[in-house]
Amino acid sequence: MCLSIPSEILSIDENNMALIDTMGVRRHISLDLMPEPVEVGDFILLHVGFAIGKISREEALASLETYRELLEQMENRDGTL
Amino acid sequence: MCLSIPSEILSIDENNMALIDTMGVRRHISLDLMPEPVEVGDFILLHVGFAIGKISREEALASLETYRELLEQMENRDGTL
Amino acid sequence: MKNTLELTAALRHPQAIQAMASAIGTAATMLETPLHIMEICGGHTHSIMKYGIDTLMPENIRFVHGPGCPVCVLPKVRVDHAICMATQPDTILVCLGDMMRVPGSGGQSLQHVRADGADVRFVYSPLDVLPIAAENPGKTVVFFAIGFETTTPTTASLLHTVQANNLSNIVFHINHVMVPPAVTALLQSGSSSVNAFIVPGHVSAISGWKPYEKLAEEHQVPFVVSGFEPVDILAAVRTIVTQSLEKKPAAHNDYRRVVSYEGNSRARELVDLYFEPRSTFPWRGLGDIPASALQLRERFRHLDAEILFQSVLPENSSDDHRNCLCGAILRGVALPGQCQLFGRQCTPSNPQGSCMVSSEGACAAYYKYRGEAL
Amino acid sequence: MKNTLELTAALRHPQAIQAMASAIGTAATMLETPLHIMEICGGHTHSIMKYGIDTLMPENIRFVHGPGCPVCVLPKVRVDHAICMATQPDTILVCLGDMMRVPGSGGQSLQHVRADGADVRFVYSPLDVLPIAAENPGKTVVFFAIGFETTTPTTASLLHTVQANNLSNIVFHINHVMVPPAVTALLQSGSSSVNAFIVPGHVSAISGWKPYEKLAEEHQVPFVVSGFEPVDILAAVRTIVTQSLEKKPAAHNDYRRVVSYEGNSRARELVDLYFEPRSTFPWRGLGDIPASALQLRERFRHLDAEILFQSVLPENSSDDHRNCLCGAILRGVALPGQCQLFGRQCTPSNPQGSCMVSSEGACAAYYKYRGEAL
Amino acid sequence: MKESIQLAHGGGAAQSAELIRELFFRYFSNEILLQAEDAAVLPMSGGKLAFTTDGFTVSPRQFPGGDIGKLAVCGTCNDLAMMGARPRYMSAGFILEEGFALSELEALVRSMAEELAHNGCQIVTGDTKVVPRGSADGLYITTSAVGSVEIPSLSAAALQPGHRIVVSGPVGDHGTVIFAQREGMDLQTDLVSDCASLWPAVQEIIQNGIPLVAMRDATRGGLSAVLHEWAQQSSVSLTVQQDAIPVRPEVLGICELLGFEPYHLANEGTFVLAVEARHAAELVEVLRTKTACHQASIIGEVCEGHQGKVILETAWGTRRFMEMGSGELLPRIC
Amino acid sequence: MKESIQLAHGGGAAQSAELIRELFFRYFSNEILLQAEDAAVLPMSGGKLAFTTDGFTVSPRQFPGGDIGKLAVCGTCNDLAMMGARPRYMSAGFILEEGFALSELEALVRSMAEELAHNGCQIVTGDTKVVPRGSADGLYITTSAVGSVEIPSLSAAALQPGHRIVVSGPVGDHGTVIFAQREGMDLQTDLVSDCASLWPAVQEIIQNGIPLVAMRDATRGGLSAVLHEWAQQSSVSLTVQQDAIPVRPEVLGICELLGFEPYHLANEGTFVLAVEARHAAELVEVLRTKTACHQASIIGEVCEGHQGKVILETAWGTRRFMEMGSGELLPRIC
Ligand code: SF4
Ligand code: SF4
Ligand SMILES: [Mg+2]
Ligand SMILES: [Mg+2]
Ligand SMILES: [Mg+2]
Ligand SMILES: [Mg+2]
Ligand SMILES: [Mg+2]
Ligand SMILES: [Mg+2]
Ligand SMILES: [Mg+2]
Ligand SMILES: [Mg+2]
Ligand SMILES: [Mg+2]
Ligand SMILES: [Mg+2]
Repeated sequence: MCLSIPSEILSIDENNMALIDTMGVRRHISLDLMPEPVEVGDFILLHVGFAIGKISREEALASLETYRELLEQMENRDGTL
Repeated sequence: MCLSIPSEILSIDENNMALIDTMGVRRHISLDLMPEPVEVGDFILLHVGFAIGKISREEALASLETYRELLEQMENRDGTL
Repeated sequence: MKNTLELTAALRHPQAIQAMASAIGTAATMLETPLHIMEICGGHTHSIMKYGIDTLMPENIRFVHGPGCPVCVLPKVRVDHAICMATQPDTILVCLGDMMRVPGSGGQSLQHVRADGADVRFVYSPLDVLPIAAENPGKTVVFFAIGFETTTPTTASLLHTVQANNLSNIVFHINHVMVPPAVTALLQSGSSSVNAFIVPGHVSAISGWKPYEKLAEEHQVPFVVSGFEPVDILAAVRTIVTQSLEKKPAAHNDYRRVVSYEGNSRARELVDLYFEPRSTFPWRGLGDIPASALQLRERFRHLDAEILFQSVLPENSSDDHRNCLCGAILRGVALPGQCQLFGRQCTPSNPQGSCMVSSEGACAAYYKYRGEAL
Repeated sequence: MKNTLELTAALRHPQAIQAMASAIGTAATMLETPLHIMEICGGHTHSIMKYGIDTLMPENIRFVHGPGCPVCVLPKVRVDHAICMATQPDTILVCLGDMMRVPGSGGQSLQHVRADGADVRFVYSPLDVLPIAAENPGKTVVFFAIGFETTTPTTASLLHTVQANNLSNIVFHINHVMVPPAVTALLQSGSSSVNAFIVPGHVSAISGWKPYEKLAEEHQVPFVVSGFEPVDILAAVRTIVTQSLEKKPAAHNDYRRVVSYEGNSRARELVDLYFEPRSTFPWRGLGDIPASALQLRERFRHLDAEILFQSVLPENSSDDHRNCLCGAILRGVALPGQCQLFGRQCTPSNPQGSCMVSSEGACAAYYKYRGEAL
Repeated sequence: MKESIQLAHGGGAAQSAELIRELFFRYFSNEILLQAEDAAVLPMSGGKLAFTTDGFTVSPRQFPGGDIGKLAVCGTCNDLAMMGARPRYMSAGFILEEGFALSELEALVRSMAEELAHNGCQIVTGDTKVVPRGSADGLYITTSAVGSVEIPSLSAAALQPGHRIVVSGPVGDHGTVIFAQREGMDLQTDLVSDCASLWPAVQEIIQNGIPLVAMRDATRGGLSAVLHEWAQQSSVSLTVQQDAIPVRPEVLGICELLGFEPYHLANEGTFVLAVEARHAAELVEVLRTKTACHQASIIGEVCEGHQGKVILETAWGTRRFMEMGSGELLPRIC
Repeated sequence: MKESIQLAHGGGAAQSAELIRELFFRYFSNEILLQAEDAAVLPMSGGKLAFTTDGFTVSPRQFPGGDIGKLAVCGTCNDLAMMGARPRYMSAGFILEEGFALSELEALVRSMAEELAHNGCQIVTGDTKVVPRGSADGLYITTSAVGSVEIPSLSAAALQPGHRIVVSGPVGDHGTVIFAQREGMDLQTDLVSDCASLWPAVQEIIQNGIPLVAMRDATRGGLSAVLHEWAQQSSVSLTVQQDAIPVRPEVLGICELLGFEPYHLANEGTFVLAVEARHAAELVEVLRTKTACHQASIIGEVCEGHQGKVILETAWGTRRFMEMGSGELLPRIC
């Protein structure tokens, strides 16, 4: 449930609405549910027209790194976890 | 102006509306503008959904008779009026 | 007369028509001056053109097509009113079919504003306004009323129902006009060549033929009431010729099966209950004519669309083309073909003057039935 | 991570997925008992079926598809409410797209009543209700609100705008439900075979992963928060396998780029301002669950469609087919193929039970992606 | 041209013709299209084909004598028949309004199937679109058909002075029936629409070896529209005896009531033929063997002068132009 | 069947197919119709003709990459091209709403004329109906066309195990553009509809002498609908490599946002081809010489077993059925 995907903030207007980009698709969404300030360039989680949370760039890179490491391990040995 | 044609009364209802026949076309019309009582079988003059007058059977026959006579005269001699 | 069909057929009998026409032709040779017979009524114009009765007449009898078509004589500003009301929010404009095609000042008709989204409906009968109003309780239904004496009582009857049942969403824009004042105006204009009148048959069914006695006497011209069948019209022409030869112009009723001396008193009473004469009213092609039209009485002003929509209704309209000859045509001193606009700038789909507006107008009738040439 | 596209692509990397799956397979050989992992969330069900993640799992790891699809668990009587309100005069029913296809008691959906003339509109966002209401001042616009913790704040935000601007023609029919009570009910039912949970990622974006600490401790099963990309889900499975092997079941967050321990407090405050828990609420397929759904607070009863339409809303609905196995499927003790109605009387276009209602339901997902056979 | 589409643009009279000429002919101009016949004649290897299309939007959809389904088949087949072509293959495009009753759709489809059989024609391809409620008035059907030309040189431009004009039956029935059924009109008659397939009658003419000059079904715009088109396309005038035109009493009745003319009212089975004088009597005789055509009559002839005009001769020897219809039927009070 | 028409009946998925099968095939049954191809192939003396029709009701009428006029021409010509037929003659039926702007009509007609030129096709016959305001959403166009068959044996029933499936370009562009333009959706992309005439590409294939088994444009119902129809009509299964299907990022974006699948979204220029394995690579090469097709790709092959099903193979070796679309596109929250 709760289809929700990462989107990038392109601009923010005076009504707390943001123009966001989702894989090349742009839409105006509400920032009214955001618990923390966001800026242009931030990634947010979009759900039915609302940003519901910020996506942590560090954590995203960290999990990508984890997966990448795992992949390397797998390539080196037919490994366990 | 005032397109209006002879129609025959087929029936009359309690709201002073009549079903009339105009050359095989039937319609409900209002008798509210009739100055005199009418009966089934009477001919009336119909204008935009209202009977606006009764057609005199006698006078109609009389004018037909006049025209017929004229026709006969014409056939007999190349006449004047 | 077993049924309506038989009666009609008898009154369109070819031999009877030819016999009558030839009798008229023979008698007309004795006329001292040509007859310019105005058929006041558009219905008569229609019959004359449709049946080609004019082509059966001798040289010295000419028909002059009168002002008796309610949409032709309606001033353009009143058409503009209809269009203006039709485009008000939550308003339904209802009219009789004839009104739909008449262009207003901008060249747009009710058909056009309907196409552009206005709620405009045509009905066969004023009574058909009632179901429309019942089905649209949230809307104001304006009945745009046109017509001569024949039609005015039907509007009055609708008013009566609205009053009796306290219906709150039907209002009226009244454009009813009257024949006798228009005829008087024509006769008084001086320049008219008309020297006989065929009196409208169905107008007289309501008014009776009594009003024409005074007119005939005053102006010393024949006023003959006629029906609309070819034989009826020829009979009226025959009467006019006879009166002219005998030099006894008078009011005469040749439509006795329908018209009485007194007419329909009930209808006139109902009209009188709701309407009163306007001091003056502009006729398209003829100009202002005193006491020639009706308006709602003061106590029905809550039903009067002219008052209710006063703030938005336009007061002026564009003029007819300055070369339009309608005035002269209506006075019998010109024929449509003499107008330089006829059939060129002025056609039924783009009329420049009143006579081209409806198919009962003289110019439109000539255009449709005679072209420039037949 | 330059843009969203890159991130997504990285999380769907074929080699990474195969590497993870094979690592899981190797580790799973050491499991003492089979793992029945319930992914609570319909979004996870969707990802698992769409990417075929279940087919990458060893014999002793099975996914049990949970109750986390808001339209699947919505009791039929609430669908009947939507249909009933949609067919009231001067009423516009607005909902999210998912609701349109769900059949009520009579087999009719909102799509059907729209076809029969009801004004039903689907929107992408609750905010899209505002222009609809503004354009239809004479109508009552009912927002039929469904969804779990992720969606509830968006309804609350709309409520906030309606209150702040005193909008008079928007009312709400609230069907928001909550994950933790449903999970508790499942675990307490006794007969469930589920011994690990994948926790909804986007619900947790709002609620934080804190609520699952208590649940994990109480019931001694793993609760792992996961994202929705294939790699995310596999990572969560790997964590569950590790916890199981280490016999240290706990709440764990594998979706750190989105979910925090505390979640979105602002969203929760807004929810708390407008909503309070219902004493109990019936879940389709699961039955009554205490404190598992929300309703409008007393002081917003003027906005509550359940109260405003009380006199017309039905109280009872037809039952699901008596042979429907949804309850057992949701407890992980049956698979869709075991239901005798599956694919025959029960299909996505004619669902007999909750699991066939939306594409996130277990039966619908099997029907669409696996047939009876693949 | 006015700035927006009026109902009159679809009425088969002057404004329709203007739209076709000023817009469609201008952009789509080609030799076949500019023939402006009921059906296009395609020069294919192996024989000429006729190809035509019509959209059907009639309201009400059910009327005495037929329904929109029957009309959608016979209307299009008739346009082939009028080009002397045997109807063979038809396409059907349905535009359905969301919420349209399937039971009514089935009745209309059944009605189409029945009418196809009368033409020996098959629907071989089709399309269905559904538009949201409020975006159509129930359903619209557009049919196209292909036929094989069996009378090769029929043409609206081939009329020559001396040719006779024949009408296959009474005029105005369909238009009268549809107008009478209009909401709020409250007009009752025993009339039925003349809606019928014409290929059987055309086949009869072919079998009797009667050569024809032109044929056209007198649909929108009525008899008047056909006669005017012929007069204009052939640069001749037509003279018509008014009392030779068959008209049913009820059609006359509606005309008297509302100020219409029978020759402006639509037909869906009555058609007009142009024929050399020496074959006219036989043509009428052959037509009269067909039920729908037993009132077939010679109504006039082709003349020189007054190019493009239609002249009506009345019973009492007067002559006038037959007027063109004006697009939307509006009842008159004057 | 449900009792009334739903939008889904026009959506190109299961309900559309049911309506066609249960209603139209039942009443209009004949050998040609039951082929259920993009165009009917008519056995005429002098060579086979293809005949097809489509109705166009798209809203909005103007969209990035085209308009309803362009679509009305290329959509119908494409159905001919898909049967290997050269588009030759077209009919156009317009249903206009009273009040429709003539300026817009002219723009659409101009657009039709331009697209006709790309196909070497002519509009030779037409019809215009005007319906009262409120009885249509602006205008609907139904076009039919006749073409001469140049690849004689294309058939959706001719697929055999081993044949390859080729797609001519990225899928879902048109459907995405139209959905994004929907009132209230407020979705902006730089996408344009793939709306294009396909005859030039088909002609290129013919000129290169590549024999084909079947072709179909992936319109309503998208790629999924074509693949399912082929699998069912040929009684085979199709196996498709998911990552071989070209999809533009923006299409993926809309799919992620709203829960759609690219293979359910409509196309108006992208088409699908079935070809023997040994010609597949050359076919792709030839297609790629055409601008609109430079992403042409082999996406799968025909298999035995799982009759009537389409199997999707993911990049990580999992297999599942490709699901059929469900008629009306509804955004999902879960
Ligand atoms: S032709 Fe036109 S402009 Fe001339 S007199 Fe008649 S109405 Fe006036
Ligand atoms: S197949 Fe249908 S009836 Fe059977 S368990 Fe699933 S939802 Fe219930
Ligand atoms: Mg025709
Ligand atoms: Mg045609
Ligand atoms: Mg036709
Ligand atoms: Mg199609
Ligand atoms: Mg007839
Ligand atoms: Mg196709
Ligand atoms: Mg087609
Ligand atoms: Mg197509
Ligand atoms: Mg036509
Ligand atoms: Mg594409």
